[in-house]
Amino acid sequence: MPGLEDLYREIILDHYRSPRNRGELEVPPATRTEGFNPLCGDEVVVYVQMDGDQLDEIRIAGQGCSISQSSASMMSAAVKGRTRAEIEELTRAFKAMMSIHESTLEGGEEVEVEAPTADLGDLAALQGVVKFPVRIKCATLSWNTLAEALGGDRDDRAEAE
Amino acid sequence: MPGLEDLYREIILDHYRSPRNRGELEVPPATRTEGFNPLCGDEVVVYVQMDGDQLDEIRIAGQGCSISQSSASMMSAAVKGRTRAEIEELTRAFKAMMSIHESTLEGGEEVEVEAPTADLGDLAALQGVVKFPVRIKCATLSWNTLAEALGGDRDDRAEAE
Amino acid sequence: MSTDPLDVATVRKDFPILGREVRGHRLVYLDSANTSQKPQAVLDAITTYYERSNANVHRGTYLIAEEATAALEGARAKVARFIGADRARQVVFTKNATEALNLVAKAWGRAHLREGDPVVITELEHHANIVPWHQLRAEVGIELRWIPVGPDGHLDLTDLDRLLDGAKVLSFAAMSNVLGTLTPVERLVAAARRVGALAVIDASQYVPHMATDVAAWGADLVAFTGHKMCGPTGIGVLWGTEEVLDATPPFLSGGEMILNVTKEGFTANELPWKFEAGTPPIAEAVGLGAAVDYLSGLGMEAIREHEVALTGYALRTLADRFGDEVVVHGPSEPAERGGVLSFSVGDIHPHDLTQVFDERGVCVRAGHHCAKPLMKVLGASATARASLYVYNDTDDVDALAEAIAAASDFFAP
Amino acid sequence: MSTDPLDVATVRKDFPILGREVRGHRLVYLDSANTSQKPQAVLDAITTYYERSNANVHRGTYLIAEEATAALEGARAKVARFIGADRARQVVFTKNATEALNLVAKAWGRAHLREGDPVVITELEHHANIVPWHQLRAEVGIELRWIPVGPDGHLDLTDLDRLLDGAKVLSFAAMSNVLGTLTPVERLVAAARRVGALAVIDASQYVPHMATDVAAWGADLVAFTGHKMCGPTGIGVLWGTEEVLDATPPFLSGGEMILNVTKEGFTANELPWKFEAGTPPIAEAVGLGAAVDYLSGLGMEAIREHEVALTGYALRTLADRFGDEVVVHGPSEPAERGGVLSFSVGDIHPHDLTQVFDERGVCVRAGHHCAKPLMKVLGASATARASLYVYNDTDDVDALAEAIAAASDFFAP
Ligand SMILES: Cc1ncc(COP(=O)(O)O)c(C=O)c1O
Ligand SMILES: Cc1ncc(COP(=O)(O)O)c(C=O)c1O
Repeated sequence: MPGLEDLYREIILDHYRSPRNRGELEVPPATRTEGFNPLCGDEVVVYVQMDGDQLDEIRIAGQGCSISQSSASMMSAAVKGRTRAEIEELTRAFKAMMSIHESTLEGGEEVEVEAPTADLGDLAALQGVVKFPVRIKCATLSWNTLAEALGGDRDDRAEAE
Repeated sequence: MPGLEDLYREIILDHYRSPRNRGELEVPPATRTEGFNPLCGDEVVVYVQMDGDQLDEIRIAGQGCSISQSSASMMSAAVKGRTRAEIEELTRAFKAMMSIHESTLEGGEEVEVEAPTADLGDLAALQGVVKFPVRIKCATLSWNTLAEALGGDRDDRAEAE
Repeated sequence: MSTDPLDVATVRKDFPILGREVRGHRLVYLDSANTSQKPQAVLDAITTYYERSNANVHRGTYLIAEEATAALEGARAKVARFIGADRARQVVFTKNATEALNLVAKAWGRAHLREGDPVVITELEHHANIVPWHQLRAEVGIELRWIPVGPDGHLDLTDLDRLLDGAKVLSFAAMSNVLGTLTPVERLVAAARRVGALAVIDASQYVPHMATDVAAWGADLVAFTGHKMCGPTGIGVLWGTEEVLDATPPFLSGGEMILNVTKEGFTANELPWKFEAGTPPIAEAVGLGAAVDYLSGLGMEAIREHEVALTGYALRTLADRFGDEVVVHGPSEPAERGGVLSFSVGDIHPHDLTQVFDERGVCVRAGHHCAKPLMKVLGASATARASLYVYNDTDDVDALAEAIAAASDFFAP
Repeated sequence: MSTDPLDVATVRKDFPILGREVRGHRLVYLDSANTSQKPQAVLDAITTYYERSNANVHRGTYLIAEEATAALEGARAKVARFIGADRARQVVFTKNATEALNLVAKAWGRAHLREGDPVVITELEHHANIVPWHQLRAEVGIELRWIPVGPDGHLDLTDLDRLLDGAKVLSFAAMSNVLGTLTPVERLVAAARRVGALAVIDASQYVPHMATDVAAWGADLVAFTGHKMCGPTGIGVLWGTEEVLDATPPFLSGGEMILNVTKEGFTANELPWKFEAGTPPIAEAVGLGAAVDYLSGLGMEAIREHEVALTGYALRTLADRFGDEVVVHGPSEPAERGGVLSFSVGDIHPHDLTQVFDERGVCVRAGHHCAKPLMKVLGASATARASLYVYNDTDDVDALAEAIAAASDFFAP
């Protein structure tokens, strides 16, 4: 049985207590995108300012549990300064890490997931979340919101199925 | 256990095979009222011509099972020439005979029913119907339709509860 | 029937109710088009759910709530696979097929249909695929057009092109609940496609009896109901393409179907939850999941073969024994129909007929079968209807024939 | 609690799930405001129905169909008696409270409300009594007004007269599912009467916990849900006066709810069937009937007394043990509230809190409880909520306190 320590790694609690890139950006030039976890009410607001193809600035507002807030904080640190393509790559890798378990929620069938190619860094600490199915949506909330902010089609397959 | 003979008394089959007052009346001066048994599709059409307070003429159209048709036929014979008050009395007596069982359909509780005061004549043959709960609506269909034709508030308490 | 692809004797043991005696006879249940009986596996799944994992779904951060959510979503995935859906999120749980068809007419219909828009249905529809359109007609003034039923019990498609001209919706049953008629689903869907009409299928009588592949049908929306396919009451399904479901506004609203609610308004949730307002039929979904497992275990091809053979046996038995006295409505070829036999015996009223049947433990429905417009076409106010399923065998058909003979004697003038 | 009016040890034995171990601990179920557990009697009633009498209702002329109909209508009569309804026909079965409230807003509302008509609700409503009105606002332009919630968790009725001025509907919860607040039902109904507004009560949290007398309330419509009162999922109730139900057009439509259908239109059936389209939740009604028998057997007065006492114990325990670290929202007087305790522990997020609880088998919900506008008033995006029912005792409250202490330790900075 997974223990609480699998979920609440020290680095997660650290990001929760001292969130990176917390705050707002002026809109415009930045964009503001809200995300909700319909199941628990967690809210993430993502402010993004692009410089051409590159994410120049990002700020995170909203409120939520340690998982959703630390995930948002780690994400903000990971995507800042990256290009769209790099961010998409990261998102895929992160989702892949998360969706392994989420798919079993539904049908009990393991889904083939390509091995993540991007280096997740700190974010890898969130791996323990997959053992706690309901928390996966907490971890992916900020990523889905960012994807929406970047205008990409939100890949919510992992959530819906 | 009630047998088929309780339900299909000879007199019932006789009214079914040779329905009394079958046909239509000219509207106006007569009125035409349709009744449906929503559960099986039986239809009764009652044509009524009043002479002041007295039911002068009645005709029955529509289609249905032996119980609904014979009940309509017996009713037509029983009410012809009667006054409103007499017909209401008859209706109450007939419903009382029918509703004894119908009420148990719902809650398993016996309901106090006043002893019928009017003489039901042939109609008493329908008493066996109370042992066959689903058929009660067949037997009461024409009576409800007549009550509607006479503009009285249809007493559908027996049906609904 | 020694070659019956189903081992019916074994199947019967799976259904506790079939061991029951009524009025001193074994129960001969011939009303599965109305509702099916439930195998032990379905009852066990429901009980186990309540005894082990009962909790509200999508809400709790504790173990049994996770289990309940997994049970509900697992059932959705099972149903999706059973009907050939690409993805579980295309499967919306409703309370019955009727709610599903109301969702179509009212949520999709109100958003997309305007005064004068033609909606095409058929004369063999169940009221569930008629009355919601009547309501919509009263509300927005759509025009309702009817594909007629021919004397052979098949849809008469002679005028199809004219009927579909300008049509915005074509909604039809894949199998008639009165005549057993199988309608030409692919042809009708293709015809709807050609004129750009929404293609809606009421598969309530089809899914329980035949292998279903909604992707192959190519329709937009498909509705069916749990209790006719060995599942519990209280659950139905609306399948839809994501394109169409996304273009359909929410229907019922409240908890579960929202992303956010403020004093000013609300944001709807994703598919499929957008259409599932309030606490869903959780135990019922679990039961339906067990039902599709059970049916898959028997094999839908085997079920269909069994029913075609038994329908053939029934048609032959009634013809051989009663000749013209018994008239069976609908297509005469078993391959063109399901095991639904609407019939009349001389001029005995169906109600009187089934009353005699009941004395012998034979359960057959008499009435309009919620298809009054079709009854009008048949020129009857009611028919008697015997319908077959996995647990019926030639003994049941023989018992029916005996019951017909008894009624015929009883009412002989 | 030696004077507990309920013999909880015995009651617990009636609920099979409470014998379950989770994560090595006994199950401490404190989420009954979300959904209640089910006693054996309810599971047995459902199983027996399926094993002996399963058939479609109001349709068959054979024995088991009569039994099924009697079971459904018998359950309706039981529910009617349980809530003090005059007649069974005032009781409409829906799939849940959400459908019942949608029926009110949409069937009654669409027929009777026009642009600018004020509808008054409260800030403590569940989404089920908010979102349907939002939909109606989008559709016909009603004006939605909100009775505020004061800092004590009670409705603030200072401005009631102004809010009700010209109002066409007053719809409110009899008990808050977040704060446990009991609202002043009689006073609100009387106020609605004075201005001629329809009085609608969402009694989803009330009926399971307190003796209910709809006739005494004098409201027009009352909604509640089966699964929170020991009944199964898949069933809810709308009670209404015949006057108001008669003046409400049909909502969902299809089989069962019609008297006649032609190609041109349809005639609706009598109450209550007019509102029950399609195959009803038969087994679910049977289960709900068994649930009200079960609750009546315990005695609603005894249940209420038990919950008041246990709520008092919980409030004292948390205050004594944690002081200001634990804040319980809502009225401080047990007599003014139900056993629903929304609380916060320092600044630990509710999700994180209940995650620790789960390790110890303690089931508590974290979230917005489908009451986002109220959460906004509370200034929180989520709370943890423990809720009590007939099977809870002081051991459960003590287990909760232990779990809070453990979480507090775990997250201590
Ligand atoms: C106050 C209140 N109203 C309505 C509901 C909705 O009930 P259901 O989800 O069963 O429709 C609930 C419970 O979720 C509730 O607590
Ligand atoms: C063809 C058809 N459509 C729809 C329905 C309605 O199903 P339900 O009553 O479960 O909503 C039925 C069954 O009654 C049916 O046979």
